[in-house]
Formats: sequence, C-alpha cells, structure tokens
Amino acid sequence: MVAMSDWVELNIGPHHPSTHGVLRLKARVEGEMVREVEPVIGYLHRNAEKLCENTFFCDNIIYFDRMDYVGAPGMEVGYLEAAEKLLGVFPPERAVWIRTIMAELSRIASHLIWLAAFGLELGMLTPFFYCFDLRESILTIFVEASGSRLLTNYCSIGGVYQDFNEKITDEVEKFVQDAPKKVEEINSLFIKNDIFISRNKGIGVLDKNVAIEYGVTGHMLRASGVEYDVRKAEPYLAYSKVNFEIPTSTKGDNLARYLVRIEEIRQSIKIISQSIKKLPEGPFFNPKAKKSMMIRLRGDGEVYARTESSKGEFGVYIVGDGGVKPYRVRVRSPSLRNLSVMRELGRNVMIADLVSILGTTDLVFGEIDR
Amino acid sequence: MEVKEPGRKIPLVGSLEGIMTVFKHSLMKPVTVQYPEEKEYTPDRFRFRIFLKLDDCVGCTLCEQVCPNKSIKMETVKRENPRNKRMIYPDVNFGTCTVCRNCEEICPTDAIYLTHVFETSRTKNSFLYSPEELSKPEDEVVK
Amino acid sequence: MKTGDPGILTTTLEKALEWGRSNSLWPLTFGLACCAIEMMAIQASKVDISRFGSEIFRNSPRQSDLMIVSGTVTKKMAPRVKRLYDEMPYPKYVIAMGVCVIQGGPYVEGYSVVLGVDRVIPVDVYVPGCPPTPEALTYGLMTLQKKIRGEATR
Amino acid sequence: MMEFQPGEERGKDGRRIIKVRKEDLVSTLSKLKSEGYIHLSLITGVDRKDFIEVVYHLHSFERNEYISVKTVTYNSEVPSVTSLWKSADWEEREEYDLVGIRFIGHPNLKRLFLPENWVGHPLRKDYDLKNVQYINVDEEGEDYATFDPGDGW
Amino acid sequence: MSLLSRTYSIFSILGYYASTFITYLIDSIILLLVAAVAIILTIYFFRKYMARVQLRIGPNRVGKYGTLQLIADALKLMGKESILPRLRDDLPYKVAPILVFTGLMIAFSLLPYGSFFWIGDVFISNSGVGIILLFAVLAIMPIGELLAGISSHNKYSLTGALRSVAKDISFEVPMMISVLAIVVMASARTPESLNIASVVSSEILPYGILQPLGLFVFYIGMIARASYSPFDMGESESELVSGYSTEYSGMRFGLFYVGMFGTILLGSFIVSLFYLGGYNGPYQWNLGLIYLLIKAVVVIVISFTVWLTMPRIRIDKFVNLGWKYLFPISVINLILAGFLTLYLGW
Repeated sequence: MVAMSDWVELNIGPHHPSTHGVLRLKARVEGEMVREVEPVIGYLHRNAEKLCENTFFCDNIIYFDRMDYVGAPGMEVGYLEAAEKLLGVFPPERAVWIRTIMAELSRIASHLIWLAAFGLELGMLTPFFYCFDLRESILTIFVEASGSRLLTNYCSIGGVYQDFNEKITDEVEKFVQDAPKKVEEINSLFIKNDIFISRNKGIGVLDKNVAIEYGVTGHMLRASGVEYDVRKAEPYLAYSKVNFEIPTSTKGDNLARYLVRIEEIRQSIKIISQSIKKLPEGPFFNPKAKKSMMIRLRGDGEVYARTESSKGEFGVYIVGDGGVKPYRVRVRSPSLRNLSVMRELGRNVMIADLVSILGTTDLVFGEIDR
Repeated sequence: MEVKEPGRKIPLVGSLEGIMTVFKHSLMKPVTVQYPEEKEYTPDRFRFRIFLKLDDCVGCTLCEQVCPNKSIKMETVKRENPRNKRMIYPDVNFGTCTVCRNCEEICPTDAIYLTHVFETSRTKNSFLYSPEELSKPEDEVVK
Repeated sequence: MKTGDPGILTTTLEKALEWGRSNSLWPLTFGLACCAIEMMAIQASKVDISRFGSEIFRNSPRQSDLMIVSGTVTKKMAPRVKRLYDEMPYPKYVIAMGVCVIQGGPYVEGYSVVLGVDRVIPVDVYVPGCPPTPEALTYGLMTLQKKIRGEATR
Repeated sequence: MMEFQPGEERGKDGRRIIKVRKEDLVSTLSKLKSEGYIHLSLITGVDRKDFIEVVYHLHSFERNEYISVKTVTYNSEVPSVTSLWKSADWEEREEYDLVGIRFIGHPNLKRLFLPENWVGHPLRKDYDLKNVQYINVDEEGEDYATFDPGDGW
Repeated sequence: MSLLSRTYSIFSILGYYASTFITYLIDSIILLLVAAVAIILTIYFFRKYMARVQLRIGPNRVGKYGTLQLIADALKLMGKESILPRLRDDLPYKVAPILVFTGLMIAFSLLPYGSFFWIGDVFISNSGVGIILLFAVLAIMPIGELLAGISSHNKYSLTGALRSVAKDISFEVPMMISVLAIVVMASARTPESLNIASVVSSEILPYGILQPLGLFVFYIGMIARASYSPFDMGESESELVSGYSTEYSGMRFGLFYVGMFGTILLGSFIVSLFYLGGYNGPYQWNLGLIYLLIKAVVVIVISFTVWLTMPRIRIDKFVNLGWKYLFPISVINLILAGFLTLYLGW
C-alpha cells in the first residue's frame, strides 16, 4: 500500500449510464469527493473530416447530420452556411425561412433530449417520457417534411430537397400552440422540486473569465454572463427579421444553465411562430444545384462560417481547391470546448455533482469526436 | 435578458405539486401505438428501402457517382431493355446504405426510388441486393 | 431413457426457458451514437418496448441479456464493446442496430471505424437503416424473439 | 509554389485575414487579444502538400467581429498559444493528432483521439487509407495501435 | 380463532412438540408463498403503474394483459449464468443476497394481518416484543447490502455500499424515535405496548392523525429503507451503475430485485399498521385483512408516485436531513406524544 492509498482512481466510462455516450472520465476519488477529473475522448472518432475530403459538396451533408445527431437540421444549416458561400450558390427566400424553422425545431428537439437525459441523471424517471412525447411531435414534422426521423438530410445546397406543404405548416402551427403548455408542465416537474433545486443551485459554478479562456460557448457562456449568440452577433438565415431575446444569467451554476436552456426553448417557439407566419411563397431551391448539377458544383477559396447550434457556436471552415470536392473541412465543435472546461469544474466536487454538472454541460459525442 | 431564479417557497409544496402532476398522467390515455397490430400512418415522404424499376433504368451511373459511401455499384444484368443498351443496373448494399435519398434525387428517369418498407431486419449479415432483388418486394428476397 | 434422446421433461423445460428468455430480454443501456437516440425512443411512450417485456434497461452488463449495439463502433471502442459483451452472463444476445454496426455504414471508407461489429462479437439480428426507425428496431426485436424460439425464417 | 507574404487581405466573405510569419505569431495574437479579440474560435491546420497552413480564428465580443490569422510552416512546427488561451490546449492536441503539427511549447502534446503510437496523421494528404490499423487495450487499460488484428478481432 | 390455532388443531393428535413444530412449519411455508406472490404482484403493479404514468401501456404480450410477465422474468433469471467475479470475497458474496431475502421474509412473518372471514386472525408470530424484533430484523438487510458491496471487488459497489451504510445510520435513529412515540401512546391503553397486534388494536384514532410528524419521519425512513428515489443513493443508477448489486447476475440479482420491491411492500404494511389504523375499519366483522390491504395499496401507490417523480438527493444532504431535521422533528414528536398521553389521556 502506498501513502496515497485513500485516493482511488475511478474510471467512469466509456460505457457509463450518465456520460451521454462514450466519454471516459479518469477521476481521482477520495471517498465521495472527486479531486481531479481528466476526460478521455476519441471513442467515437469517426473520421468525418477525412471523409468529407473524398465526397462531393452535396453529399457531405450526411456527415454533418451525424455530428450533432440530436439536432441534425441545425448542423446542416451550419455546413451549408459555409458551403454555399464557397460555391456561390444561394438559396431563395422561401428556403431560407424553411431552414430557419427546421433549425429552431431541431434546437427544441435537442434541448428536449438534454432535458430528458438530465432528468434521468438526477434520478427522475418520468420527465424523460414526457420530453420524448413532446419530441415525437417534432419528429412527426421532420418525417412529414424530409422522410426521416432523426438524420433528416433535408437541406440541400441551394435550398431544400422538398417543399413545405399545407400539411407541414398545419403541423408546425399545431406544435407552436401545444408546445408551450407542455414545456411549462415538464419545467414545473423540475423547477418546483426542492431536491432538484438543492442538487443544482450553486453547484458547478463557472466563472466568466474561465469560460472565455476555455472557449466555452452556447448556454454555458450565456449562463456565466456573456451575452453571445451567433444568431444575434452575426445574423444568418432569417434571424435578423424575427424578434427574439437571448437569455443570460450571471450566476454561472447548474441552475442558471438549466434556466437558460428552458428559456431558449421558449424563445425558439417564439421564432417558429413568427417564421411560419412570414413564410413567403416562391421556389424552394436554386436551379443551379438540382438534379445532375448536384455533383458538378465547384468551389475555390476558403470560408469560415459560424452558426449557433443547440450546443453553442458551431463553425465550419471549408477550403476549396476548385474541384468538386472540398480540399479541407474543419469543424469547430462547441461541445469539445464545453467539455474541456470539465477539468476546472470537476475539481473538489462530489460524485453526484459531477454527474449533474456533466448533465448540464450537454455533450454530444458525434460532434466532439467527429 | 436575465433569467429569473425561482423565489423561496414553502418546502415540500412544490414537490407535492409535481407528484400530483405525475399522478394525473396515470389517468390519461396512453399514446402508445402498438406496432405489429396497429400501424401508424406513414407520411408520403417517409423513406427506407430502395426499389428499382428495371424497365426505366437507363444505366447512366449517376446514382453510383452521387452515393456518398459507394453503397451503389453498377452490375451487368443480361436483360432486354431498349433504353439500357449497356445493360448495367445498380445494386445496393443495405449494409452501408444511409437512406440519404440522393440517388432518388439525381435519377433522371425516377427508376430508383425509396419506399416505406422498413421491415428488413434479418439474422444474417447479407444485405447486398442485386438489381433483380431490388425490384422485388421485401418478403420475396431470400438470403 | 436413452442417451441422446432429450426426453419429454427436458424438452418441456427447454421450451419453457426459451419462452421465458424470449419474453424477458433486458437490454443493456449501451448507447454509442446516433442510433442510441432511436434506442431511447423505443423505450419512450410512442413505441414502448416494455410491451415485449424488455422494459428494464439495466445499466450493469451482469444483469442484462440483450446488447443493442446502437451506433458506430470505432476501433478505439471495439475492445470495450468486446469486454462488455464478455461481462454479460449467458445466454446473451446481440442486436446490431444501424448500418454503421452492420458494415461500417457512412464511414465505410474511413480509417477508424470497425467495418461491422460482427468482427468483434457475434451478432444475432441485424437491423439496417440509418438510423432504423423505432418500428424497425421493434421488428428486429421480434425477429430475435423468433430466433430464440427457433422460429426465425429470415 | 506560391511565395508566402506577410500582410493583410480580405477573405471571400469579407473578413480580415492577417498573414504573419510563424516567428511573429505569438506576439501578433497576444496583441490582438489585448485589442479585444478574446475568444479563440478555431485553430485549423491545412496540409498544402509542400507546407502546412495554420489558421487561427478569433472573435471579439465587444466589437462583434471576427478575424483570422494565418501562418505557414515548412517543417510542421508552430509555436504554441496555450499561454494565451487555455482552449488552445485541446485544439492543438487535436491538430497534432490529425494533421501532425508539432506545437512548440505545448505542456502536454499528446494525441487527443487516436492512441499514442498510431502511425501517420490521418488528415495529411499523403496518409494511406489502405494501411489498416487496429486498436487494442493493454493490461492497464491504455490503448495501443497495431497493424496486427490479434486477439479479439 | 386464528390461522395458527386452526392448523394446530389439525395436527394436535401428534402431541405438543410435534404439532407445534409442524404448525409453524406449514404456516411459515404458506406465508412464504403468499408473500412471494404478493411481491410478484407488487412488481407487476409497479410496472403497469409506471407505464400508465408515463403514458405507455406496459407489458401486455405474455398472457392476458401481461400477467405472466413476471413468471417469464423469473424463469429467465433462473436459467441465467451466475457469474462469480474472480477477485470476490467468496462467502460474503454468496451470503449477501440470501441475507437480504431472508431478513425480508422474517420481517413479513412478524406482522399481524388482521382477520379474514372464516380463517380468523392471520399471523405467524405474536411476540410480546414484536416491535423490537421487527426493527431488529429490518436491520439485517443493510448488512446484506454492505457485504454485497464490499465482497464484489468493484469500486462502484464499494461506494454504493458505503453510501448505504451512511444512509442507514442517519435515518434509523429518527425512525426508531418516532416508533417510540407510538409505544408511549399505546402504553396508556394496553399493558403489552411492544406487541404490534395489541398496539394496533388499542388505538382509538389512527396514530397518523395524532402524530402527523411521526408519520412523516417514519414514511421517509421507510422510503430510505427500501432505497428508491429520492433516497436511492446506494444503487444510484446514473452515478454508480447499479451500486452494490453491480456485480451480481442471474438469480442472485433476482433476490436483490425482489428484496427491493418486498421492502416497499413491507414498508407500506408497516406504515399502514402503525399509522393508518392497520386492520381497523368501520365494520369489524372479519374484514381486517381487506382493510389492511386497501391501506397498503394506497401507500404503495403514493410510494411509487414519489419514486417516479423525485430526483435523487445527494448523500451529504441526506445525512444533513437525517440529523438536522428528521432527528429534532422526531424528538418533538415524542415530546408531543408524551404530552398528549399524560395530560389529555388520548
């Protein structure tokens, strides 16, 4: 026995119920207290960046779908922001609004998954099912629009593959009407609960400067007091024409992150309800990128485009060499930066708190490891 | 916009409200669709298994080119078809097909298309469908 | 009773065990990637896998019978998958969910993805799709039940 | 081969690109950081066959604009900026892993995704995809890469 | 007349010792079977209730409405390989699940269940110190959990076991003090104030109405004893995989699983006996068991709803709760009970 015998090295993961996938945390544990945490990643490294170099511009969307798989249309929008600038093929007005609606729907879907998983991590068995029930109505819209539930492959270069028809707009309007009540009901299960508050208030406080140092974005940065949202900072799609607010908080703890997320869901519903009213008539794709033109698009130069995915600032950097395939694709994954700050947050916390901090961080490994 | 933290309340009351909310749900109707007996309505655009109309295929190889992960390969089939002189037809490997619909999108004659059939699971790892098998319904494909 | 003849009692017992096993497949909570979300969706209210007795998702491999390999198995993860499989007690079953697990799926041309989990562990039922819808996975589970009872045709 | 000239130009989407020699990289970045570009968005390494281009994307919350800094290296060595941003830690490890840029002065330059003895850097243009490597786990739970499938595969 | 005396009268020709032995043996076996069936029904009810709360249907493929689901589960668990970890501590590892199960079954045999039509009073043991015996037996189960955690040679199991122990010592003292309040009250009316049956029979109003604080503390104690959410730190699934039972498989795990639901059933029986009037009801002709069952089912439904709603409390917060809140509350309750008994004569 060595002198450090009361330090136990606990290996959490790669298969562990609370790691949202395949994260491995090397934790040095002293009784119930976690002294140090070192995340080990790479268990879902699927070489998407390499494959993107060998595929047509129009086909790369499928790899971006599979990055943040809980909110796939949001990722497609992020890729197309960069790819369309590079190729010089721009979508018509209607497609822009359709993409806005899809991106916001996917943001809600992603947040609901997070809420469900967060509830399970804290030991609440039931909110999971209500979240999935609500999410199912979003997936119905996705199937109706694109034909696939999860990985939609809906947006194409220069527009969208299929138009919104009467039925989809009806579904979206119905969702906008029903969702706020259900969200409030689910929220009340969390926020009114004394144990939930005691598990989250003042836990995992992330300082503003530390957050900026580590490149943290998204809800974690906003909960720490920086009002940074790419949708406002550098409006893309139709976000400059709709009315919404950025929720922030100065507390920086788990509860603040939770509240920011819930408020984001409300704001997204607001955006959707405005967009569906403003949806213009007209063509939904750019004829330059249809049918056999799909695989003949050539791009030169380099473009870095940022979008606000459900996890934070999602950036895509594409370098083209004038061919039909990109020369280099680089993805700025928000979750990777949000995870890297775990080294700071996971110092001298209890095992139970480590789990709840991981829960509010909201990781998706398809995007971290790519 | 600053989010508001919930104010201080009497302990336990909120938790009891939550318990009542959960209990209330036990009196509601379940939303389950009992799959094998009752099938849910599937939207028109729902896509899963690829089908091929042999008569319409012109053998242009566009689907082979556009397939992101080379699931589609062209294969020679001895078959009389005036539109397809080279006698090449696509076969699809469902072991890698991601149902991305790009082949349907790019096909000039709408010969290759995706359908609602999703009951394709099997106990053997043999998912390479030849052009003839692609044009058959799923039940008749024996592997 | 002659040796080699299983006898009526043994056969009945075997049948009963098969019936029990096929109707109480407890899956392991084992999510890898995209398909894990759809695996969660079969738990959820809309599809509800508990109708088939697979309600209890156990976290410990020691207590589960069914491993739904949901999502891409990378080369770094493959030894862990194998280890988890080894930790499960017999009789154990594996469903390969999604094309990544069957033959590599969209990542078939890459450098860090295992081209089919059946190179690492034996697989009972393959469910193609990217990702398979919850109904397709339910169909796969029914196929597995049939296989356990010895009725599988495909 | 294009000659690399330090200077400033406008990119395709109208953003500023500052080109610096790699000796001046750290000083330029720290000057930009003091000017308000405190958010390091992305570090990218692009393998241009003869040389490697390293691009830094910075963002300023106050001015609400972003800027990119570009440098090239011929021997795949670049000074590390971990002293300026902690987020550079993992990003540089990732670029070292996939592109093979050695960041001089990085405190813990290990591979991020792949095991330590993986041969080659996958995002290099000369990486051979046909040379299949496998990963196994040794007794202490650490991964190692091998060309031999061996046990369990 | 009671179940015991009826059985005894059948075997009385065999002489005193033999017939006593056989009577207790047969009655114990009957109780074991009935308790096992009751636990299975509890599990089935839980699964159905959980499904309905979560807008699902629940098991419905095996048998009518899935009634045979638990039989299938049991068959499967019996046919499963039971893995023994290589570095286990052999004896404790094997004894632990049996200890949990045996403790549970003995506890069931100590309760009076009221009268049931022609059978008469249903009980196995009518000890004069039943309350002490009951809680002594209940204290066996955590030992089983502790042994399981320590002997598995797994860090998660060990942490789970340590959490269980920390949990147990922090709620048992308040729980015992609140039971003491009942004994104090009962002692004014019955000479046998430690006999469960006489405590229950002697009450005028249910003790839960007289001592709401005691009911609160005791109910929390019972939740913690059965270790479900919010007090399932010992096997918290999202943190410690499965806690102390992580390494168990097959029927050994089945015993833990049954033990957990059995404790919920037992807890609801105890709560309804002590605080909700037990088998007392408006009409006293031989319906005691039915009354008890109805009350127990109500308590079970409440327990399940709490389980499904509440998040898990952190272990240090729970220890705080136990010593800083529950302990003073239970002492206040004891003082109040003494006051009521002495001065008001309730």
